[in-house]
Amino acid sequence: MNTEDRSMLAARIAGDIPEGAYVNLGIGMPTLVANHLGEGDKEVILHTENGVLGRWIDAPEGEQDPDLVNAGKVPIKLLPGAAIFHHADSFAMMRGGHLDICVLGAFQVACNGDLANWHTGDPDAIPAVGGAMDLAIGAKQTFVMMDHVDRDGRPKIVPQLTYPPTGLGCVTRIYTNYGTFETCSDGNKVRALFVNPAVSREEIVRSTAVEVDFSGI
Amino acid sequence: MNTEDRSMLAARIAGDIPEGAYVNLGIGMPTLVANHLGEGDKEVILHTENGVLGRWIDAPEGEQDPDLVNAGKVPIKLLPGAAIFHHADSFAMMRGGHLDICVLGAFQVACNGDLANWHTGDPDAIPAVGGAMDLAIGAKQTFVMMDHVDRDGRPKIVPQLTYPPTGLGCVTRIYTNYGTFETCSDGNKVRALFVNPAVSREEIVRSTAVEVDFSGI
Amino acid sequence: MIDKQTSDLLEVVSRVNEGDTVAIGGFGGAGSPNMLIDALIKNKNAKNLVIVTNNAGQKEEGIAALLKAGKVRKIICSFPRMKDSWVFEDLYRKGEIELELVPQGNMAERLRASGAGIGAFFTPTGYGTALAEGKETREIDGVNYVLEYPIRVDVALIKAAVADRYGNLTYKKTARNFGPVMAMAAKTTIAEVSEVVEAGQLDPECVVTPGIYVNVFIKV
Amino acid sequence: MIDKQTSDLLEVVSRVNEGDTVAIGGFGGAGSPNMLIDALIKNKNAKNLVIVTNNAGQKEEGIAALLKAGKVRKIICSFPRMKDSWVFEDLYRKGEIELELVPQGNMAERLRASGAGIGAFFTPTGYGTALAEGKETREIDGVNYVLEYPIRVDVALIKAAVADRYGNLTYKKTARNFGPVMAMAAKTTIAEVSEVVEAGQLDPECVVTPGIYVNVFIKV
Repeated sequence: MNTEDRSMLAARIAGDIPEGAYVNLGIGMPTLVANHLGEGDKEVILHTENGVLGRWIDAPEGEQDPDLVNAGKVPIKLLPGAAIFHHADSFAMMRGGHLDICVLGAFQVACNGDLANWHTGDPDAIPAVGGAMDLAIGAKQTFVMMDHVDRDGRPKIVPQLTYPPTGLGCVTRIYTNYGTFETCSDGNKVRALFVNPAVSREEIVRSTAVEVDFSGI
Repeated sequence: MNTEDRSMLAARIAGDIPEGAYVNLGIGMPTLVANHLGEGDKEVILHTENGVLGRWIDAPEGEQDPDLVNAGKVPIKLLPGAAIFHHADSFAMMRGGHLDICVLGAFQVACNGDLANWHTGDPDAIPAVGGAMDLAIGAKQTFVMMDHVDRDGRPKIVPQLTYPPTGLGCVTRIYTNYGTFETCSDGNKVRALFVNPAVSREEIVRSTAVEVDFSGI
Repeated sequence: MIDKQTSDLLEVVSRVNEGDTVAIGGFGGAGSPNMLIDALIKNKNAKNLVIVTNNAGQKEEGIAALLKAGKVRKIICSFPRMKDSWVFEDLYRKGEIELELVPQGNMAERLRASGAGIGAFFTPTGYGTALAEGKETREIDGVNYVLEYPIRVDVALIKAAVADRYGNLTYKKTARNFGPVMAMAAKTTIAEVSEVVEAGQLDPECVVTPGIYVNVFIKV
Repeated sequence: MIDKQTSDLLEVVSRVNEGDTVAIGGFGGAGSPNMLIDALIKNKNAKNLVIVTNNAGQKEEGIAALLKAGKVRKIICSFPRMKDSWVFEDLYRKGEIELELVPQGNMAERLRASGAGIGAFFTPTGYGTALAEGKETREIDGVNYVLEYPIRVDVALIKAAVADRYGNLTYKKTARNFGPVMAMAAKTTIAEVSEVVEAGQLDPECVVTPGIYVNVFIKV
């Protein structure tokens, strides 16, 4: 995805987040969603696993404080109305299902909602999980934000994960540069909720390793 | 016990609490121990299950606040250096074994440290437990403060509880108007650490339902 | 703009439905949300309730009044027997109210577990006592534990000191007690507060209950 | 009079013994007690350690320096792979350090459990993944959980903002992170702080770590 496509995708996700929602934006591409929130009157409350709930922006030059960072270790500046807490309280909030939406990147998503985003399975890789597994299962809805296909053009929406799972049955929606799709706990398909007008349905079908149900749009 | 005996007993317990100890004083007679702490230079930190750690006194007339009470619901006035927390944090502190000493009343104590202080077993009684079971097992040392015998003159230090237990093997020391005794996890006796000079050893032996080992004093 | 403040007391308590489990803050009088309780008594749908609260009320006020109004089927609490708790005692002796007696710390931890997504936990409190009868036990590293489960709560009624429009709360001294864990445990949390301030007036480092745990609040 | 302040940095870290499990606060650089870590490196007895910490250090500073000094047998952490974490990566690839990888929330909760007297708990995090392999699982009310045990800690090294002589602590913003739960979990907690105030200067309502969890602190 180029920068413009990423920005459009982030805007599409932001548009689907209602006012008043409590949202965790995962490290990497999902952080772009923040740029499209907080515009106009819609207030969305962000959560970062390292202990803040509230609204914030990236800290401007000269206002950066190494003791006030988000989960990606980027300095932030809090807007009025935030709360700070320790790690056990922060993850209790996630694990307890209090967040409305979590937006995460993914290597693969199975059509039943299984998510792989923490480890490629490469035996030489240094393993690192961070909060990925807590985030995957912690929110009322988990949105995945990703390229529709991998670098080699292979589908990332699959019937069954081939990468090691991060969480089972946790993803509710998949946002890609090709469209927006709902997972389906009991079937072998995803349901399209939105199709990028620049992409043909044939292209989507070809690039998705499970059936795509377009009947809802 | 008359008022003077109670006061002497409270002073004896207070004398055995070292400076810097973290102490929970149970409702009822144990609260008298507070009157003998904080005299001189010895600082002892109190804990109350409803969420305060620090030093305090009973709130003087005119400074009583219904939102600042101890576990017995008595208004208190905090001295400098206190901390306030919620109930789950407060009981985590107890359960986690961070308190050095807890002083509790008792119906009965078995010589192995089993404690009965929450229910007489009377089927007509309205049951109520409060924090008794958490306190019993929560401190590094649990001291019992009680009359040596019950109203009918029967021993309260027994080989086995006949009242329903509050906690098993939790009492380390028993302070009575007759003396101070150590429980013994593997035997059928208690060890005397102190004998009230006004009470004969024969009287103690007669009033205790297990062997009393005086060899240590 | 998010604003969780309301002034409609009866609408607020109408969120309690028949058969709900309602957690009510307070340790004795400290932290008891008496205005919400009084309003709840006037709510006709609120009956057959299970209430979770540390004490069972005194005289005919607060929780005692709720019990007297015949709203409560069962009470989950640690210490129902207090001075002047005759309303509870009378109902209990007549067999008109069910009591689940829970050690106070297990009650707090079971509420936290409910809010924290913990499925069950092993606690040493109560092991070997009548209050652990029939429960699963396990020895871990030489200590005996009882397995306890979360207390699921439909609605929490709590009392706090200060709120901002996001629902961030602070409490007043020992009135804090069960408020924070009940707010975590409940699907819907309703707070009565003494003061409302502008967003930004509460120090983020001193917020005790973050707004995510509060659905609506009302100024007393 | 209680006074937990000291100025003897080397004496303080001498409380760490060979083979100890040492929890070290911080999320990346925020909240990392670098002065204590640097002193620990100079402590000859501190070897063969197990460290519990979120990240594995960057460049050759802080935890990375501790690893480089050969003090650490095993690391329990959630995210060892960061930018410039070459010291850890090199030791790991050479098989010279053992890694127990723990989901971040399970790490925090296992530390809390250690301090809170919880023997074990059922968590949904990690169920069905490689990090739950071989662990006991259970379905409770339709949700699948993994049984996780406390992380027992000998010494915690944490960084806080303000202390009073009783060891009550506040933290600075997101430097709070693991400090409070590590202080709970440890037998001995050592804090480095930026400021020391008279008893009574900290608002009791805003103390984050009560002094009971702090054995000694030192001003940076």
